[in-house]
Amino acid sequence: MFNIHCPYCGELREEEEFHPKGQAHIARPADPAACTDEEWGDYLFFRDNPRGIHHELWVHAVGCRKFFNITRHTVSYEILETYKMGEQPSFTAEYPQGGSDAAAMHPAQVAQQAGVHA
Amino acid sequence: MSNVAIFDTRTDAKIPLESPLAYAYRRFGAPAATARSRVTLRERPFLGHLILRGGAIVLDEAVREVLGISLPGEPQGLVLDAEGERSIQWLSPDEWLVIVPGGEEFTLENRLREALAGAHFAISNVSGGQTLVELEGEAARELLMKSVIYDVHPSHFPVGKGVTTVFAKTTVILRRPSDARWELVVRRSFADYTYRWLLDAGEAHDIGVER
Amino acid sequence: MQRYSGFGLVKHALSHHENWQRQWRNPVPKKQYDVIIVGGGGHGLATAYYLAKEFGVKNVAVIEKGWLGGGNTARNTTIVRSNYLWDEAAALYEHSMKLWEGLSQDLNYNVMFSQRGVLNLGHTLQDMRDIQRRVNANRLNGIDGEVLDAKGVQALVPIMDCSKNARYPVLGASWQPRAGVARHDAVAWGFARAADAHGVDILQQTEVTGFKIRDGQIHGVHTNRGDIEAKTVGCVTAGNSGVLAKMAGIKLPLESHPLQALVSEPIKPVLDTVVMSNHVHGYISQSDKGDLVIGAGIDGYNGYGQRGSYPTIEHTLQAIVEMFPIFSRVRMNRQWGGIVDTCPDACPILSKTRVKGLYFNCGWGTGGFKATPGSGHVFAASLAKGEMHSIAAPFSIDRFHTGALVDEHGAAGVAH
Amino acid sequence: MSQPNRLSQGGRIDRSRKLHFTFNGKRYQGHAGDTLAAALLANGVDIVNRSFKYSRPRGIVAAGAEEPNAVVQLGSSEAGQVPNVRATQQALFDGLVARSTNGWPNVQRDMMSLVGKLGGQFMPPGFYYKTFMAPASLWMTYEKFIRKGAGLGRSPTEQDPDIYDHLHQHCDVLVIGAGPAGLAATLAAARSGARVILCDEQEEMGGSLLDARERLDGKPASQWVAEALATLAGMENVTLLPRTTANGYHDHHFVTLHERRTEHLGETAPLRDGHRQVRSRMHRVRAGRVVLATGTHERPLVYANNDVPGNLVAGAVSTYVRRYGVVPGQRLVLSTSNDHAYRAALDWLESGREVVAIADARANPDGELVEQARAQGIRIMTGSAVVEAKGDTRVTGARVAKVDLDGFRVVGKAETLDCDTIASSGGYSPVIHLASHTGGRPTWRDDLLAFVPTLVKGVSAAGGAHGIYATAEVLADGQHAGGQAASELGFQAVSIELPKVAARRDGPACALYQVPHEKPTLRAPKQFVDLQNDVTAAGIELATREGFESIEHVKRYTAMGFGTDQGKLGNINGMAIAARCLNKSIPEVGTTVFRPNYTPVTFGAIVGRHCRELFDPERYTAMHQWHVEHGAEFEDVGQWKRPWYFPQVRADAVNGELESMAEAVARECRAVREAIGILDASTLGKIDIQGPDAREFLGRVYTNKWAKLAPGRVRYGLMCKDDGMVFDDGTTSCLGENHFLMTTTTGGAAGVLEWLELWHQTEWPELQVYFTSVTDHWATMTITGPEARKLLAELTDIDLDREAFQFMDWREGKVADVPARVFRISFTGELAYEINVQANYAQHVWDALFAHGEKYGLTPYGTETMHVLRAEKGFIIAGQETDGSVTPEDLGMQWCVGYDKPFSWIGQRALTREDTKREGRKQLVGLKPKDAKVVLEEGAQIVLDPTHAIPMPMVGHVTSSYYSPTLDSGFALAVIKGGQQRMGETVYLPMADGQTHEAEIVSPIFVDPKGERQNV
Repeated sequence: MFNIHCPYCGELREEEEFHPKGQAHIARPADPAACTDEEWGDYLFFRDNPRGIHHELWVHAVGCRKFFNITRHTVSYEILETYKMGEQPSFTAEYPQGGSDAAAMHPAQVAQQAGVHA
Repeated sequence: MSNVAIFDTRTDAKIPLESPLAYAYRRFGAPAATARSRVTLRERPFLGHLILRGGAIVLDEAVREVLGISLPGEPQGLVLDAEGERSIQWLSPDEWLVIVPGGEEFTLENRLREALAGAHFAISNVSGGQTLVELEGEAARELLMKSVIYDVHPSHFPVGKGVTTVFAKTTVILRRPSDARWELVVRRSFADYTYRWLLDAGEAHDIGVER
Repeated sequence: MQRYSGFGLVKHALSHHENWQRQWRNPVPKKQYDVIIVGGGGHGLATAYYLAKEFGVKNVAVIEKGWLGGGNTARNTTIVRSNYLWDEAAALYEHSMKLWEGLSQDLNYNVMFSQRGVLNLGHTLQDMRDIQRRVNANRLNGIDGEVLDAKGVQALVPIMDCSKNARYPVLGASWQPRAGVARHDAVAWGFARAADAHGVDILQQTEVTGFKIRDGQIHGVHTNRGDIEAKTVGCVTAGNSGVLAKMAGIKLPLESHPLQALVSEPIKPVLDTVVMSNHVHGYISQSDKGDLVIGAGIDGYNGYGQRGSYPTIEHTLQAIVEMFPIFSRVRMNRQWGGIVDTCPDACPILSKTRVKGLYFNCGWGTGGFKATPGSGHVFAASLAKGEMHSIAAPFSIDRFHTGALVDEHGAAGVAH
Repeated sequence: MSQPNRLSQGGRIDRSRKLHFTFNGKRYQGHAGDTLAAALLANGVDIVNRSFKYSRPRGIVAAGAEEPNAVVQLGSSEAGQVPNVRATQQALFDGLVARSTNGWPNVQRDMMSLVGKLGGQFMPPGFYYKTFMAPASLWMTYEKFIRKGAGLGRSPTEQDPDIYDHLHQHCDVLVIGAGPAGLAATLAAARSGARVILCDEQEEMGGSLLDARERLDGKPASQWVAEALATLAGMENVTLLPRTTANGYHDHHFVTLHERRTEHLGETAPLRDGHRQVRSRMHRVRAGRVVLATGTHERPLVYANNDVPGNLVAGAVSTYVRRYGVVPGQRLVLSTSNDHAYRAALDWLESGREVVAIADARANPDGELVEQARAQGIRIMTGSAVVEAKGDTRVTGARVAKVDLDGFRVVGKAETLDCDTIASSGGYSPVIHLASHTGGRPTWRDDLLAFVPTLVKGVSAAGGAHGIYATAEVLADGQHAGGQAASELGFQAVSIELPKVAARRDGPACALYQVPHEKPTLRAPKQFVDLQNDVTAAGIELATREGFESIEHVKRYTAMGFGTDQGKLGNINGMAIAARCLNKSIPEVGTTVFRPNYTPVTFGAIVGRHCRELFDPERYTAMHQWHVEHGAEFEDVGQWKRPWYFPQVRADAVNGELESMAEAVARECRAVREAIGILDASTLGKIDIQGPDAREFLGRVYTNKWAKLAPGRVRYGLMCKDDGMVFDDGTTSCLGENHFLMTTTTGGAAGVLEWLELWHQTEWPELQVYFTSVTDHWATMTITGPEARKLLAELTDIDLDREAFQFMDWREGKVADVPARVFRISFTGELAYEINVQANYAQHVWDALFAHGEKYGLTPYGTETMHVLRAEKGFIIAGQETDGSVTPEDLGMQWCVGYDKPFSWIGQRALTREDTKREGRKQLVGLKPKDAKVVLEEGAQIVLDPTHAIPMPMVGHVTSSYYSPTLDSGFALAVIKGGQQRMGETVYLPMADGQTHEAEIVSPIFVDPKGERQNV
């Protein structure tokens, strides 16, 4: 059972307070009418399903009710970081040790989650 | 009508009120506290409960001006006024719970709205939808450990903290206004379940109910 | 193939069991096959078996990165039923059910398919409406089943709490007498042995590392034991389909989630039917060894760790004890997790892909085990003919673009 | 009552407290401090059970969690029955009653053993896969007989009288195991100030120190244990949990600890100070760091007939002698591959019994313990092992022979030694179960001849758990692990003083698992690997011959390790045998993976208090008590209890007979259509929406338009997901230009709120709007029917004039002196007012309505009547008419779809997909049964040609169906392919009872199609 650092509450909380909501960073097409059926189907149903680093959307349902993102390894279940909506991950498939270009925006969250590992 | 409909749902008319625990008291009773009781439960019904939404920067000044206490600066913060009668608690980065003596909430809402005029914020009166339950006694912490998943050790849950967390199969807002006292803010429709759970789990501690 | 029988067993006992043959060979990979099946679980082995036996395609390899039957085939709760709501799903699972009914004899391997019946309980009025809808549809689709009231349920399962005092009283159930359980490992072994006997090469400890694709046509696979050629490749790798699809540059509408299960210590038989409750969420049967075999829910996050979160186990056992208060003092022996590939509509994908000759059979969610022979059969037919079998056709990947879903969880409210 | 094997002194038992117990109907005596196993051995009970498959007599072989045989049924009362109790872990209590789980008519003389003896050879592993296939029709009969042999103990048939609970624990350092490593780790971590939990599965803490021969600081080891425990008990930051098994290690250092609080006191929990005690408690621990100080399990050797009672693992012999003052026999032969096991012989000898010989498989053993044994004059047969035990119901001798380990063969002639006990040791396996629960695959170490755990970050092993065995080293290792764990969390490491222990020189062990026999394995007498599942070395060999080459296959084919002991004794031996057969190394055949639980855990403990009345919350409205008092039957809607209908005493009742549901509902329906009814509608979700962009937001999440809804007005809305399928509906009222009150379905309330937040937080954070649930704040009572205005007028100051307060208006004022918002909306089609007051006043207002309403015939009605009335009007219920595959257009609700809204609202795009715009989709229609008396079955399937053969093409199904008292007829709503184009056509509904109903497709609006009644 995960121990998740809520970036809004600023502390580690039990998984039971959270709900997973699928892959993170899925943006609704800006002009749905311009989408083909295929594009719309992709947006609705097709998700990354990596064996490894994955970016997920979670909500602190029993807590602050905020949605936020988690970078998690889908085999070890290690949580590498949590970050707020609108922020970008620093751990990615390309940068498994952290430090992606968009990084360093939230070093605090990375540090807080560190030590909570599989 | 203004942009937002403000409505005082309370009346001064002499009308019998029923707290969310009224049915539970009648159905399951309220074991009196005895000398052996290591935990006591006390409901403080009919208080004024307001949910305040808005950015901290927007709200802080108005809250200080109107309530005389400042917005908790940190997540999980709980601030009480000098008498301990009025409190404001952080619920999320843009959500606060204000609890005041019953009857003050409508005036408070009006004054806050006045002070906040022009800002983007929201105030919702939820006084009928929740009640406050206090736990006190040497076994209060153990009773909470049986009930909530959150760490209630004093080193982790000092006075002045409050969280929303899982309580058995429901949720509560759990607060620690003073060294000896814990407060549970309970939703009305779950009050019966919460009460039964506390009586059941508290039986080993000779839980007493003060009414 | 050495034929199995009671008589044979006696004969072997007299020679101290020294003369049993291998159940399947451990062949060296050939350079080229007519068909490659990637994934040596129940579905993959069944596909190979039916290809060889029914469709005359005998030059077949099954490529398995670990040990055959070591994935979800070994990790499920062994329930077999066919009472699905939608015509398309019902046809697929009922096709499978009919194959189950002769499978032990067909394979000459006792898969211990035990038609002890499955109850799907209803606890709310909407549950009962859904049950009636499903059972009525099943009946008109030629699938056995009836709607029971609480009394009828109690008569079948005397130890269940069917009283009105329950938090969510049992209002009734759907009852499929032909449904039941089977010995999961034996299914993989039986198909493997029979496929092997028809000449199929089962290549264990062989991992596909990539696909050979030229001009939109599949030409074979790269493996850790070298390249193997084939113009037809079927991927049947539950729990790994997304990873494999990515190698072929294909995206699938799949998410892989942990699904947990647990068993009690073995106790003397007290439960002869399979009982499933979607509303309080638990399902249970008792194995021939005496274990209570209990299925838990799917965890909401993606996970390949073959484990899930503990509260899921807690909620499941709460449900079980709510239904069967007498089990409170029984003990849980072991829990484990599988990886289920779930589709948005809780139905599988049996489909061609953009790569000619490359097929996928995946996304079975919690329905995989019960579908094993049927899935293998229609997939084999599709691979052999190059056209999807009529039962498989509605389960194309295209449906997620056209919107023609076969929405089993939206409608039936019955999973597993 | 004599205890023939009880020593006159020694052990940690309380000889002053005699305890009586019954085993298999016979009374015995033991002492406080005994386990049931110790007491049975003290009393000379050899056979404790019969084996599962072959019904062979079995005795106690171990002293702890690894025991495979001594699994008994506990309990004197029916409700107090406990199946599958491991006698080695059950503390003796006065009055304990236990039975063997197998054996008929009894465990001494088991008829089934004949089957085992005669038929055993016909039951190799997997035999059932090879037979029982013909004829196919007989399998269920065969299986019936197979099932007769299933199971160990039995479930009680009565409800559990005991209670259980959970404790949510949080600590910095969790130390598992209170042997030398765990105690030292705890002392080190605790001294640094960390919050520490120390748990241990045994009746008392101390682990191996409780039967150690070593002295610590010159004192008996147990004295140091007592001092250490006293120190820890005095520290506020330390929680000591004896009798507590860490049974599962989950992600991120979440560990479940199962504390057996009363199982040592009785079969059911006794009262304490007049209070019920929990029988066991699950500690749900979230730890910062975890130290695994779980020690080792000794491996027995695999030799012929090694299952005859009197065969024990060597360490267990020491434990029984030193902890319990019990010597389980007279004459001992020890067979070992290592020095440590020599303790058993020395302890045996010191208790005054005879050690016949030690068979040591090594050529030149020379460690310190070996020398001690030699000095005591014990015969040591080097290069030898016990190859076969003699005896049937008890060991009568041991055949010892020289063995060639590399050649796996017996060398020369065996010597038969007269003995009644054989102790064996093949070395030690670190207890790595917990480490492997989180997915860490253990690694084999040739120097240790054992798997050691692979550890994830934040967990460490100490002592035997990772192959450190010498007491002094174990203590130091524990201290290091505890200190390290605390310092990683930022606590200042503080050094602690460790006791001095004399170092002991041990010689190297040799690798020995299965002992060779003169005959090949397939022909030798049975050599058991997994005693509980009757898995033999021959079985494993056979499996490998048949192509089962990975250890996972071998385990599954033979059932090795699937018992309640999870193969703690046998798994490594089994792997070694498979490796031998396949000519591979142990790590090449695989690794050993353990899953929770370490030892089995009572369902009740996992369930905790979440059972019976507390299984799931029941949510009540403010008027719930009134409903109960007025005889309501309730319907479960989500967690809510909603009144379903209010049966009354029948007019013609003699003995207070109540109306049937149909009668009550008909009466309630008539009341609404003809006079007035009242519904408690408090459970509907209510969301307070404020902000300048509230209106824009509504326009995006609802299918219809919200731009022009004026304050004081109410509108119905549908919500879709982006796939275009309806998922919720409700009314939303404009309270102010920037202020709306949304209602949702009862079951959908939480989901809709989260849905709104999802879109706001992730997609449209720029919109200025806030959502707050006010569901519980308001109580809602709907009065509806022709008399509604008259009744409300008596109680309110609101102007109810039909022009001033129109249909789909809302107003505020007072009702029964209570501030109220009143919404003129109708789900029944009648004149209706939905009165909302703060819930604390609800009962007063409800009572006032009845006080004034009686003269109008005010009738409470429940959800069933609500459903009938709304269906007569063709109003849908989301989740009943819809199932996740229905669009607003399918419902014929184009009037509720804003096709030309500027923003592409959620669901809009999907309505033009290939499948959603095709012809022939299922559409909502009404159905009028040709026979008015027929009420169609909900869920009935609809066909066009009822004579068609099975499978019969179905075109739709009945979603709602009722008897309408207003129409005096059955009527239904249904979805039918192309239904909106089929008005007037006849369809058929073939039912299970053979009847086929006929019905006409009609408009779904059956009553007042023009909507005049609600507008009056």
